[in-house]
Amino acid sequence: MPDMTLTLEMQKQKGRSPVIVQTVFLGVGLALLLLAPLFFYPVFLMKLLCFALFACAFNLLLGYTGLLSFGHAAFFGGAAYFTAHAVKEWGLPPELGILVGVAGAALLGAVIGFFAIRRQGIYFAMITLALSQMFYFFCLQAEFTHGEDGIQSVPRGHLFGFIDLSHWTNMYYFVLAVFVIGIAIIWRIINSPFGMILKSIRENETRAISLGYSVRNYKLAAFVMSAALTGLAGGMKALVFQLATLTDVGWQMSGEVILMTLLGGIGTLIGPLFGAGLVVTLQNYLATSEFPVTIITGVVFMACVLLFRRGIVGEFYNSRLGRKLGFEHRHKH
Amino acid sequence: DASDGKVKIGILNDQSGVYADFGGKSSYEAALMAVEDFGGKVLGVPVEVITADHQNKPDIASNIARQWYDTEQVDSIMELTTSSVALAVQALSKEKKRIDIVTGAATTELTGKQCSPYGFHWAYDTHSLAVGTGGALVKQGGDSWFFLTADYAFGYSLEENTGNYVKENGGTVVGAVRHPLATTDFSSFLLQAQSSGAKVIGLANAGLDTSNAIKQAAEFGIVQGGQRLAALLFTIAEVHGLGLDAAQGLTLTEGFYWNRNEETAKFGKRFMERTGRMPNMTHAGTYSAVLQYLKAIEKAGSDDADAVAKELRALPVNDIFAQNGTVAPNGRMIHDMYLLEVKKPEESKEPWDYFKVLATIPGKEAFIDPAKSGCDLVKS
Amino acid sequence: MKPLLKVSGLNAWYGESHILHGVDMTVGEGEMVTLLGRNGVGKTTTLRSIMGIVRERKGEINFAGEDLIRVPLHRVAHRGLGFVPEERGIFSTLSVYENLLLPPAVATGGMTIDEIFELFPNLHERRNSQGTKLSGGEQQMLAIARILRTGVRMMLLDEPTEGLAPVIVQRIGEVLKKLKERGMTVLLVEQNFRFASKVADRFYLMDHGRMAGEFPVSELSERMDMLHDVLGV
Amino acid sequence: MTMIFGIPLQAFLGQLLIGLINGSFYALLSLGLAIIFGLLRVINFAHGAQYMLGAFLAWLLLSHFGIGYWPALVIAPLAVALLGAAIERTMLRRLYTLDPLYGLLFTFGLALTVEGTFRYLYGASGQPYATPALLTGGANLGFMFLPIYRGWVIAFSLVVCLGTWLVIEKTKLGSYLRAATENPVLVQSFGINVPFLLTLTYGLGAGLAALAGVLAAPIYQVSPLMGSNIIIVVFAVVVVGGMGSIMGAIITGYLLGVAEGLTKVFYPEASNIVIFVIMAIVLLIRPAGLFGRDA
Amino acid sequence: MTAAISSQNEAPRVVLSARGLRRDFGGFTAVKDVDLDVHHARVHALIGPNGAGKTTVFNLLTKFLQPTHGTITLLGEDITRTAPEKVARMGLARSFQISAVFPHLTVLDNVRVALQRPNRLATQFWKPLSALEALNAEADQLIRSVGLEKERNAIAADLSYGRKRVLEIATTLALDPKVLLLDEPMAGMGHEDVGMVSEIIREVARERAVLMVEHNLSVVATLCHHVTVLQRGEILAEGDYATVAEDPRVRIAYMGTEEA
Ligand SMILES: Nc1ncnc2c1ncn2[C@@H]1O[C@H](COP(=O)(O)OP(=O)(O)OP(=O)(O)O)[C@@H](O)[C@H]1O
Ligand SMILES: Nc1ncnc2c1ncn2[C@@H]1O[C@H](COP(=O)(O)OP(=O)(O)OP(=O)(O)O)[C@@H](O)[C@H]1O
Ligand SMILES: [Mg+2]
Ligand SMILES: [Mg+2]
Repeated sequence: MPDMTLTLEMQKQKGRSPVIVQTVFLGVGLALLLLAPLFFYPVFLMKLLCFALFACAFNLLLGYTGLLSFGHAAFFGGAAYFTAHAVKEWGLPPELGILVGVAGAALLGAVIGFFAIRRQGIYFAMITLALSQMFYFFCLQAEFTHGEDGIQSVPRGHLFGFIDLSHWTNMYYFVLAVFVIGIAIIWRIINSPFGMILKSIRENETRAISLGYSVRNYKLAAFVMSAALTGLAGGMKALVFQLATLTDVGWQMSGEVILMTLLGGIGTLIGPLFGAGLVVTLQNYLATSEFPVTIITGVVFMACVLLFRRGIVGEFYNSRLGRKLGFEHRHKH
Repeated sequence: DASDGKVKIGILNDQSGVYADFGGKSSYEAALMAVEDFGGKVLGVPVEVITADHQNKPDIASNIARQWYDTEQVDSIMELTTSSVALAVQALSKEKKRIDIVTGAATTELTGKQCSPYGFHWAYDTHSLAVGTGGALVKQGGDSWFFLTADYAFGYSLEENTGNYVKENGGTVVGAVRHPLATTDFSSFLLQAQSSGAKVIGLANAGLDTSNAIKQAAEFGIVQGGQRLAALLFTIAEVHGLGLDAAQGLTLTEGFYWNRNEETAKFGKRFMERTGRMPNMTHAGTYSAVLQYLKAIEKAGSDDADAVAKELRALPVNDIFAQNGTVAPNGRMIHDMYLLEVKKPEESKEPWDYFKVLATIPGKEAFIDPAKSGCDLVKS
Repeated sequence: MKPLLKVSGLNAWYGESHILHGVDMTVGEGEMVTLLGRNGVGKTTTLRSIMGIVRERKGEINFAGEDLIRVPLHRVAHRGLGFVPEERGIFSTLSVYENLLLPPAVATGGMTIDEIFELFPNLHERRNSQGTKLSGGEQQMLAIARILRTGVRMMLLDEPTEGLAPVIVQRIGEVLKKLKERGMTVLLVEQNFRFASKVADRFYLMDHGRMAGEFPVSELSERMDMLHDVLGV
Repeated sequence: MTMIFGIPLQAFLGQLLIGLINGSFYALLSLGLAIIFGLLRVINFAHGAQYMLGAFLAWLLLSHFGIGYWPALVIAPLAVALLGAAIERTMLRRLYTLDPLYGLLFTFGLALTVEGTFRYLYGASGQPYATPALLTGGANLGFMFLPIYRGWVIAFSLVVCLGTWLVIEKTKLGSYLRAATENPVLVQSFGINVPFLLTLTYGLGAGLAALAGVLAAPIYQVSPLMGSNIIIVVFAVVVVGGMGSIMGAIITGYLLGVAEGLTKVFYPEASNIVIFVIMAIVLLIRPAGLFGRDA
Repeated sequence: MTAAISSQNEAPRVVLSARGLRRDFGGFTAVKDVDLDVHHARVHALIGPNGAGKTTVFNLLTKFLQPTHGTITLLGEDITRTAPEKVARMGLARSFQISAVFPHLTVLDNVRVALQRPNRLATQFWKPLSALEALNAEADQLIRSVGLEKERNAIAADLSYGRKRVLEIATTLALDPKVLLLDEPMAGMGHEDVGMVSEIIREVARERAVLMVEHNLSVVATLCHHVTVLQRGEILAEGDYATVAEDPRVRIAYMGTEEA
């Protein structure tokens, strides 16, 4: 199987129970997120959460199924369009608008996935790339996306009819809630009987077939799930920024999410959160600096691949401290 | 007086992507020049200009704009290249009650349905480009047109606007072909345009697409064959990138040309010294916008957005960019546009001496009648 | 006899797993030595370590007076060593003829193509077909022939008879004898004890990454007990 | 006049020819990609950047050193090849033992860096590059006006493609390369310096991309973006042809160029996605690609 | 050696059969006109020299490869066009020549992955992993039956070669198949393991049909009721071990002239 090196995972060690440590980490993390708006710019935080969820959803596919999609921007940007359109033109409330985005992304995922899962490895990446490019051109030309202008001034509306999302605190905690739910879903999928099958398919696809698993269906299911969760992030982003534009469907966006995942740690549940944080911060920082963004991004990419493939969280898990705390990060060849 | 002891202007545009030459860092330089020319201070407080690269991403742009407004006391944001960004920032500025002056984006939506009491559109728009090139060229004998149109909303609106003006002026549109965005090879389309026999081939696209089309038209001898090329969104920055060999004979509309008179030439050379390039309408427009903004603050005696917006609408614009320009209630700055033709290499006497001015299009003709713009601000 | 290859204290690893634990052996010039041992004791690893394909190794590998440990893999062949791998390594994208011509000549005195075709008429017959279309036996012949052309002084043969029909095994035995007459030195790894006993001058017995014994072919009958213990023959 | 699908035969022939010109670039680029993939198992995302580098070097040579088209046709590809070789030697090489996806990610970063640098230094609107004097003007073929330069592009790219194919398929060097993809260690044990061969290969692929870039300079605006615009299409071409098949990449390049050219006549709006559509269909019917062997 | 198997009295039922099976690779025919009947409660051996097409026959029967010609019937149903996972679900399980375990899962998880499917747990993405504990009893029994209980919680990749083969057999058995295809199950095993696996196979075959590829002739001789010899993709000889072993063509092609 060619995808062994991408198959990193967190492994619980025998004896010492890492559950407590992890629970503490989780609690501290959640508390930080709850308090974060006191210290950071809320829109920035919301953007970060959207991208983090995007990267985690992407990682569901790459890190746990071993499929590198180079076309996830289609689901992210596509959902943003769907949600924006539903909320703005159809007047749907935000929660339904996001659902429309999720459903649209899932549908798109089913179509793209149908073609892509026929091949593996690099071919898979190329096919997703090409098909998402097709979707990009569709968005460019379709009426409802308003071409270059994008869908602007998307109303945030009232959540469940009574929570006014135009107020940033409400919006922030709504985004945080969706993020936590999204992550919880991903966590559940990974740590479920179904996730176990995904893992085994990644490890030895032929063997999984011979055990009677319809590998294509499982892969497609994982693909659609990842697309739908990506759609959740994309729909949310449309509400946060109140717009949906072409940048989110372009292939550069697919590249960015890979970078986030790689930076944070492929196959770690929360790695992408850190990766997304770093990339978003970097972009924000570089916007007002002298350094050209693309060059830095490119260099970071190369450095990551060459020097720390495990990513931030992966390297931490693998460090002495990480191991002591009960994380183990297996880097396989 | 100024609220916080200084007036802060943000220049937000694309500095690393496809529009980096169209505006880019040079726009920031133009803003600095305007502040210097104004004297560096207004109402006795210093004027500060900051800049950021939005990387063509509306989310990054609106994130920066928010931060500027919320935490850095930025009073107004200008330039705003690319429509999606301009619209997003204008919406935000409206919400935050701050001034935004767009010089980099083309969409007429900014002063149409999505207009804002605090939003101004300064240099050009798709309509003025269409009128300039479409209307004026017909008067010069270019009465049958074939369009090469980028296959998305921006291209359609350029094609439609221009086509209407061609027809209004008694010309005909014999055909159009739609090409995808970021096409590299235009020869197929050019051959179709060539065989249509139209006198003018209108390029309703932008950036690299237009450049490639022009370059390949030269290769296929289209201009030598007697047809005219008209680029609908093209500035001196791109002409410079193409070189006169390929671009000669091309017709285009800009709101500014540095070598039009002595004053503009002087400005152009100053700008050239600082940036290494001659200004196009975005750069000159940004200069003008900053200058006018400061004038309005001075007149209003305050940097309060409502007061400044009122003055901006009232004051006439007279500077190197616009003569007797006026600002309509929808925020549109109305000024003359110029129909330009690219010189032959042998006609060019000095570096950046690229254009002949074929015609001046009066502002009233160039821009949409504010009453018909669809902007709510006009009726009230 | 003057030793051509002298291995002492050879250790080798695959990643974490330590496979060879101090192998010592000598092969004289013009000698044919067979390495015997059960599956997985490290015979192949020994050959691959000598050749330098396994890079994680320690010890001394003296070949014709030079220590090979520090010689990069692609220079080893030029010192006069040829390797015929267990899995034969015929290239499917090359024709039989191209396969034959692939290894560059490292010294003069190798066999000519004509001589090779005379030795292996099957190869001549099928010279234009795709390398991997040959039968297993033919592939084995090709793998050996390929090395003969290059003029190496010593061949490392890994299980040349594995899975081959006895007729072919017999033929390969004849070829090895011919080669010996020409002065070729051979280190052979074999599971097929019967075959080995017909061609070898001397035996090494390997167990768990070490040499468990050594004897000339003349002592074969006396050593059957030991063979039984180590090999289960 | 004879008509084909409502189009005069003459115009039809003209469009076919133009498709072929486009196809020349696809063929040259996908050839390089296929070689690099076939031998190194690396999807060279930087291929577009290397193409752009070729064109830019030609422009730099002309504008800074007054070196014209013909010398540039040799110097620029060589320079890019050397650069490629250096990158392979120092960085790419460490990734061979890993999943091929890392090669893709690395070259993706490389592409971003190179393109970003040029955009930073030279802006995005591009630079002019004139057609060499010898090849200016055009020939009237009766059915169309063919710029001589474009004729040259077809002829030259055909020669380069076939030449490269011959070298790889029919020479000793080629047999080393092919064997090295199957079993590099064994080939090395035969006394062949495989790492050097791989460096050479990456250099060759990069050089081919740069050559296409120099060829493109007089036709397309020399811009930092020119590579990223074309590379995704070229990926699709390689997928359709079957990765790793060199002749397949060449033929598919020309074929899809023509297919795209004809779409520009019959349904121009779809001309940029037609290759992706073809790719989807091919994948459904022949997952390994038109000329690919099943893995 | 002689075959020392008393065949069952009842007329054995054919559960898997192939007729006129053929597979071409490009111009090369790997399997040619093979007819094969695998019987319930019998161990059937497929032997032959390397490259004879044994693994290819396995791949064809399990539908990992599509036959160029011929039909395959499993339990009375034509599966010539059925997908491999479907075939597996119908009760045809196989092991691989190169051992096929899930290397980074534990032994227990390896077995549970196999048990998940018949227990319909595989698609449940909303349940926690602890839902799999329901399978532990069954899994542990399988693990015990192949003697892996000490390695129950070890990562499969860390097992020795022979242990991996045993694990693979355990996962195969977890599917509770009706027909079992084993590709060289004893390859690379030590003596003790060979004995144990032989025992397992004999046990398993009471209720099921077994088709196995095996080079270890003593195993074939003692374990198999029926032997088919392949050579160059064609059936060279068939019958019980004694008959086949005496066939001069088999001795020439496979066993050699010198001894068995
Ligand atoms: N690439 C590898 N990585 C890790 N371990 C390996 C590798 N190749 C072989 N081994 C292990 O090294 C040991 C020795 O293997 P080797 O191939 O040298 O044995 P051998 O004596 O040649 O056996 P055989 O008779 O089966 O060919 C075995 O335990 C084997 O599992
Ligand atoms: N996918 C394939 N493409 C081309 N040829 C193949 C393919 N698979 C197998 N073959 C060829 O078919 C023949 C039969 O191979 P197979 O693996 O079935 O042999 P086998 O009898 O199992 O041998 P062994 O005892 O070595 O396992 C071989 O010559 C092999 O090279
Ligand atoms: Mg061996
Ligand atoms: Mg086999």
